[in-house]
Amino acid sequence: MWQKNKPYLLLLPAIGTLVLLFFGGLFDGFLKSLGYFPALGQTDFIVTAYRQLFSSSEFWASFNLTLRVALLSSLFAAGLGALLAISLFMLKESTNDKSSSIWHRLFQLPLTIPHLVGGYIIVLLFMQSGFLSRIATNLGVIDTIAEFPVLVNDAFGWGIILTYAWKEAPFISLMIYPVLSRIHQSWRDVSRIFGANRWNYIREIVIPVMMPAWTVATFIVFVFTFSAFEVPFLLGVTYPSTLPVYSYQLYTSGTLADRPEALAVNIILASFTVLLGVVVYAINKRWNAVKGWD
Amino acid sequence: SQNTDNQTAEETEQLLTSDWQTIADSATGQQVNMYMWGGSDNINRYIDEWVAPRLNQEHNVELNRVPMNDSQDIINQLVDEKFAGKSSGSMDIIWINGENFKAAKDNELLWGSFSGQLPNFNDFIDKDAPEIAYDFGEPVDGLEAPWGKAQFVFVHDESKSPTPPKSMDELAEWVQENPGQFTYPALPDFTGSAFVRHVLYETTGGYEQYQQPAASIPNLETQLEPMWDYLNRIEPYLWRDGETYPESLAKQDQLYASGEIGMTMSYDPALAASEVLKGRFPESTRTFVLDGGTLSNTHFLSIPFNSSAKAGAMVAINEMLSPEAQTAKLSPENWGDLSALDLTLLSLEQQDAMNAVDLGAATLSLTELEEHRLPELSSDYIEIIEKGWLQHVAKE
Amino acid sequence: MSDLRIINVEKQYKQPQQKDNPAFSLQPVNLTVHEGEFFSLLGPSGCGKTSLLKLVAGLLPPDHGEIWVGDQNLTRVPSEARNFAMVFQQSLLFPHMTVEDNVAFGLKMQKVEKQQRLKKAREMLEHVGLQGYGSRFPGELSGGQQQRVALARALVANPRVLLMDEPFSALDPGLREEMRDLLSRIQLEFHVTVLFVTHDREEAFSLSDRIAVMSQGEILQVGTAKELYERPLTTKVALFLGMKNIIKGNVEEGCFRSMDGCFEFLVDATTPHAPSYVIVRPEALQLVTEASPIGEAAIQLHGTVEQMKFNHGFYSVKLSVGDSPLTCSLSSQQAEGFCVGQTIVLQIDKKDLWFVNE
Amino acid sequence: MSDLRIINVEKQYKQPQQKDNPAFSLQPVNLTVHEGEFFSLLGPSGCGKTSLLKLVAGLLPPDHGEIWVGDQNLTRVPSEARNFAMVFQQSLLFPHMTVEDNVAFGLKMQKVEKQQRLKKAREMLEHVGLQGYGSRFPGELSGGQQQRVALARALVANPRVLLMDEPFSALDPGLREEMRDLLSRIQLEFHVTVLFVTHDREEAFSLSDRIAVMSQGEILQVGTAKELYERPLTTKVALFLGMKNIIKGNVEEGCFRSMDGCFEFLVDATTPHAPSYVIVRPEALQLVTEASPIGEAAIQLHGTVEQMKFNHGFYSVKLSVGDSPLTCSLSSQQAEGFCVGQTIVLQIDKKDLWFVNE
Amino acid sequence: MKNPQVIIKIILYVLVFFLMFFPFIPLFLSSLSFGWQWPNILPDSISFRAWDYVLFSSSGTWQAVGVSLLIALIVTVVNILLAVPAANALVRNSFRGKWLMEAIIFAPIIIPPFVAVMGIHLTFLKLGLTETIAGVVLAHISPTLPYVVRAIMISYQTLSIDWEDQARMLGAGPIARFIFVVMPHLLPGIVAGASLSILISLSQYLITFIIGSGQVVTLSILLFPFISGGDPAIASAYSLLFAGMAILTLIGLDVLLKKYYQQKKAVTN
Ligand SMILES: Nc1ncnc2c1ncn2[C@@H]1O[C@H](COP(=O)(O)OP(=O)(O)OP(=O)(O)O)[C@@H](O)[C@H]1O
Ligand SMILES: Nc1ncnc2c1ncn2[C@@H]1O[C@H](COP(=O)(O)OP(=O)(O)OP(=O)(O)O)[C@@H](O)[C@H]1O
Ligand SMILES: [Mg+2]
Ligand SMILES: [Mg+2]
Repeated sequence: MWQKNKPYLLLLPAIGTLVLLFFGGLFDGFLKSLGYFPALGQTDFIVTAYRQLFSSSEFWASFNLTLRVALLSSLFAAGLGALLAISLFMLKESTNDKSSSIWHRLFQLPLTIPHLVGGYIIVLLFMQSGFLSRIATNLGVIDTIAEFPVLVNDAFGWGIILTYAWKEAPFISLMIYPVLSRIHQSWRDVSRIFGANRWNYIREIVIPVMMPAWTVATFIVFVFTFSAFEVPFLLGVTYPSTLPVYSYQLYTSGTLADRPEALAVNIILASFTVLLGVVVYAINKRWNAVKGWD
Repeated sequence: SQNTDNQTAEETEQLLTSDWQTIADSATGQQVNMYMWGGSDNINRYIDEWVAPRLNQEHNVELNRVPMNDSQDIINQLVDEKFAGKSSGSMDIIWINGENFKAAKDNELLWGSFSGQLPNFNDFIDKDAPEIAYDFGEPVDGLEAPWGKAQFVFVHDESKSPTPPKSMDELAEWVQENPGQFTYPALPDFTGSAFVRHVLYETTGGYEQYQQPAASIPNLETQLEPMWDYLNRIEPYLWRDGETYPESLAKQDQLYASGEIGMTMSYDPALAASEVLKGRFPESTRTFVLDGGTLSNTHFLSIPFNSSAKAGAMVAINEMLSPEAQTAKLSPENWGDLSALDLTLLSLEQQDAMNAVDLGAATLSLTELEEHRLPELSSDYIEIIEKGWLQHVAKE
Repeated sequence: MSDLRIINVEKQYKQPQQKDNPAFSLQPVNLTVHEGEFFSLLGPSGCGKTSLLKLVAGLLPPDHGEIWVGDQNLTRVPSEARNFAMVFQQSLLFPHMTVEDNVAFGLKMQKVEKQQRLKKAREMLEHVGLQGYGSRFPGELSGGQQQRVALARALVANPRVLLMDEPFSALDPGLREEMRDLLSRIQLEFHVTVLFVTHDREEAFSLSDRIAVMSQGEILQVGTAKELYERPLTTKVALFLGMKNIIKGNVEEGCFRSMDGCFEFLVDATTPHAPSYVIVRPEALQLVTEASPIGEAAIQLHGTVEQMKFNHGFYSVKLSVGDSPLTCSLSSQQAEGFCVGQTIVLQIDKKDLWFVNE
Repeated sequence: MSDLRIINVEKQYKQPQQKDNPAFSLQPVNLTVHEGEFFSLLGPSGCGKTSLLKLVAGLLPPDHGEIWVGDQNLTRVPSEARNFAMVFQQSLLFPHMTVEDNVAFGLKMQKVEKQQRLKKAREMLEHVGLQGYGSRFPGELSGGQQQRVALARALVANPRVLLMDEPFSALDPGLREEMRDLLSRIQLEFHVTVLFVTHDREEAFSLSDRIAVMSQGEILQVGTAKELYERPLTTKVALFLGMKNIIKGNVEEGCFRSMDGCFEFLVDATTPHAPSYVIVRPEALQLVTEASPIGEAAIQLHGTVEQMKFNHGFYSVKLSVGDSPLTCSLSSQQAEGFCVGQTIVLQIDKKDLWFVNE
Repeated sequence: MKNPQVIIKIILYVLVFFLMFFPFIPLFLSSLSFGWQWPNILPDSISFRAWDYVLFSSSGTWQAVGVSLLIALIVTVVNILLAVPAANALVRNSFRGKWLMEAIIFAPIIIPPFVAVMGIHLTFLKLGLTETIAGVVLAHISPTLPYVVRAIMISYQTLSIDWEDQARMLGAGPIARFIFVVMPHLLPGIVAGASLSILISLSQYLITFIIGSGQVVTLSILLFPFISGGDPAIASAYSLLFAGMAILTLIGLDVLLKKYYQQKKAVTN
């Protein structure tokens, strides 16, 4: 009996906590997004909030912005992270000494910087009057502030994208590096024997091998940026704002009347990320199962 | 603390009627949480290092400043607490005005008519003055006590623009001559919204017509057209071609501080001086007002309905209304916020002390400001203007 | 003729981290592997077999010496251009490619057009008995099948030389035998030159045309299995080949005398006077029964049975002859008569004795 | 007497993930291992050896059956209270403890006082030849040394039964032999009951008093090495023991006739009429020369030499007799006269033939 | 052979400079600036006003640091207690509904935690959990727990059941097995998980704010008004302090782990 139920008992504390705190909250939010406020005497389920959202251009503008920002940030971070990881990997392969682990640690520094600070660093760097603009001016690249591109608090979301590209690249490299280090030292030898030069090796072996971990890492970054609040709040513009900021604005508008809409935004956000998660999981599972790599 | 939690509703109601000594007595030993915007070291320091120690020493009331990012968050939190039936909250003093006050009042988030109980309110404040009796057109009804006054001023760099514009039309000319040098914070930013209200006053024929509820103006839509026209007219010449507006006044100030734009604005006439003092704004920064006057308003302190230390809050507010506290607050080194007191009600020494405060070269004189004061309009307009701005200006 | 020639190749590793054990160095090596020959490097772990193989492959740069194939000097040619192939101890298949793609990898690197290389890959898979497995991933194969794929991958590009580094040592014994048979067959079929590394004597013996015995970075002896077994040049080689009865002694005055004095017999006068060893192959020790004829040149030994172990139809019998332990092989039939503690009489033909100096 | 008795022990694994290969099940097993006996389980990979060992150890709960030691039923006793010891394939030393602490761990669990358990640990380390290594960490030892420590750790608590799961298969061949010798010695010294698992016939043959041959969750035969080799009960056992000449045929009318008709000889009348196999041990095939006496009960065979491999003093010769391949062993001397393609005449004594039905 | 290595090193040096070092320059300068007009690269003059305010005034910085660390610590301890058995169950067993359990545990990685927090806020308010450290700790659990479970799962995956079997065979009961075998092996994983948990907990602004309602003042609560448009010098000083705190905590954990292993060696030697 104990043997049979043991895994469930072991999982109970963690699962219980999450079900209560997380899914309870989610469910609570879901009910309220449907306008279910028993304390206010509202016990009917209505989809007004959702209908309003879907017909409001503000919501769609938010959605588009969020999607764009998340997509670009995760792609940039993915590229930069892969570059980092591959460089580190190649370094380790060719030197064999301990210095590569020091490099590795060094690159994890941005990971330890809180997002708030990361966002602020980007502000200071990329403002039109920021550090880079000052350097550019001193180098004679630009003459007036206005010539420096608008990269912070811009409607496109470059500031947010830059922040995440910077902050999450080390995360991506951290996720794929272990996979790379599982690449057998001898595979380089094997590939050479069969006539592959360094570039062939990277293209045929290194990149395909890190692909699954890479997609997962990129997806995590995507989801994270898709649902992050702090950085878009600091580096975004009032209109359109990203979905989490939009939800926050609705949530704190000072009246309970906007709550269902705020919570509806949340639910839409969550459903979207879960949906994506399921897709990526399915793809990746097949990938791994087929290759017997995990 | 225990005893405050057990305060009955009756006991707290008594505070609204009993004499000051009783109130002061029951305040003893209380801890008072003051919720306010926390993004200025000056203001924080003024509370933490000037007000709090004095309160502690003289009244044995402990003042604890709680930093917030936005006053709206305060109201929102109270809404939640009210909804959840939380009867003993931790907010004891909140710093609000305008829209927030109206929202709080509409939702019955404020405790009651307490300001009449405060000796300093009774002694030094002209209760009947419109800017004291009304908060953005909303009757105050003693729910909040005035803490300071603000008046809208424009901030410019004298070395770049020696003769600042004196009206909205001149401003438009200036903007066209100096493309990219002017902007205003995106609405619903408070200051940005105030700027738009100046445009409203000047382009639609004065402020008087807006001292009544918005609903009583039949064709408000068309009446506001000139305002949108004006704003759209200057838009192409604004900072970044008007494609976007600074998120907040603070961001705009950063732009000004770094020289990216040549003009900014403030609802705090002494802010520029204080920024110069900190080295953020250039030394040649000056402020100016329009000939037609600029908006002024009052900001208030209030006590939420579920405060657990109402007596302490009253004592603390009373202390903050004292001539000494107000004089200290006026000094740009501390904050530079205009006094809420009526100068004429003060003793001569107190008046001298207040006049002796050096407001800095960037600040206009108190009389200059006094002569160019316009009243705010009621907050239902503000909502209309903010929504309209998004539609007519930002999105286009 | 395109023999593989290893000329004076030498390699000294840099000082390793630990101070106490000195860096490994490979002494100058000279070897010629004939075209189509199956040549094995046999030696204990750490003797430098892999290092030598990598030097040949070009994966390690030699300090000195040259590698030639036929009349082409390959010393400066990078590995990827040598057109060698290699099979490693672990199959080292790329897990993200199908079996087919793995096999076709070398052809892909040679820019062979896709259709053709897949065709070739399939053909080669058939040769190693894996038709139909082409679209699987390596993770879905057993160890032996993986190693077959590795072999197919190595052979498909028609390499000049096939290098194999203990390719079967990670496999189960049964599988190992099967793979050896396969390799023998394929080597004959493709007539490919093979340089094979192993530390397993059986493996080397059963596969190779010739064998080089290595120890501590040096080549001790080169020869066929029989030569090595019957005429090892040194005791080291003999020990490594697992020979049991190595008896230390002296040749003095035309007579060999073991250290403990239990053996003594006349030898050819030509044998030089020196401390030396005599090696007695267990199977050369014949049981003396009443019936058995006593050879002319035979030496008789009397011993006591210490231990009898049954092993594949034979008994391996440990004796003590005087103080020296000696091992002989008896058939079960012969052994049936004996038990531990009994005395046994053996004889050995003088020509089955082998003298070694060191 | 405290024999280890395995009574009707049975285990069925749950259905694995992949649908196509069914879940493994261990058929009811009955075995008795005598006190002080060295007993081996021999079988191919995946036949359930480890499973059986774990069942004995109590690491797996059996579906049915009981484990007894002497007169004590241990079936419900948890592993940690059985006072068995176990040595695994990997040494599984705790990396964060010194060698001494590793060895003393079992005693620590038995709450033996610190001074004493360290003393015992050091003594045991001496027995396995590792005096002075006590304060090292496992990472600082070689594979063989680690396995010795594991052995010491298993023995120090004086276990009732020592279970060993392929303890030497991860070691180099040379080291493996050395460890076998050590184990033999220690087992005699401590007189401990050993249940030993291996897939290596040599290992089982050279170490064990008795051997159980397993296949696919079933015990096929139990016996001494010689019994198994000379009288395998089934072809399966014979195949697994590596026997070469297994000839399929029929017994009819007192006469065995092979499938291809090349063999035909009279058998005892008692042999039942049935399809059956005859097993001819290679070493039982004698070369017929002019000089050699022809046994009465001998059967003569004529074959052609197909392949000759030199292997440790013998030649393993593959012949074809009619259509059947047959292997025999010849000494180098005998083999010298032959080469591939030649005809060879062999004889075999009838009593060396072994009939098997399946 | 030499060349590619040099190129890689150069790439890495450049990356390190631009990713790790360069971004902190303006932050550092800004925290010390007194008047810093565009386009000057360096401030006109130096002032310690911001640092003075952050470090020495009654701004409550140190208290906030204390509260932040306390919360992070409690969250982490709770997480470890929850995660070790969960990781064990997920790695060691296959059972019905395992995928669901995994989905539940890892969902907060995908679904932003503020979604749940906004939902549960009013309930917390009614339960009196808002404005308390306990409430904030509870709110921080869902965004951090999945990472801790993951880290410990990775450790568990490399701990073959054989080790525990070996300990059993040597007579170790469940508790002894956990203490002597499992725990030492999991430690690096636990430390990795704890680092993540601390880092994530420290960085939370929104959910700390919603649940703490201003009464639980962590460093991010103090910092936020400054960053979102307050005094830049102070924002910069706070940012540096914040980053420093996070990095120091992680380095501290790392050092502790190393010390632990060294001590183990030293004691036994
Ligand atoms: N890159 C290297 N740097 C320094 N020493 C090395 C290096 N590679 C191997 N060695 C050392 O060289 C010696 C020979 O190694 P090699 O791998 O050639 O042995 P091997 O004969 O293949 O052994 P095995 O049978 O175990 O594979 C060993 O002592 C090894 O420690
Ligand atoms: N926990 C398990 N659940 C399901 N099947 C298992 C489990 N453990 C082992 N098996 C299966 O049981 C069979 C026997 O496994 P076992 O480990 O006993 O074999 P073995 O004889 O020890 O093999 P080897 O020599 O490779 O160690 C195998 O087919 C294996 O896949
Ligand atoms: Mg090797
Ligand atoms: Mg096993």
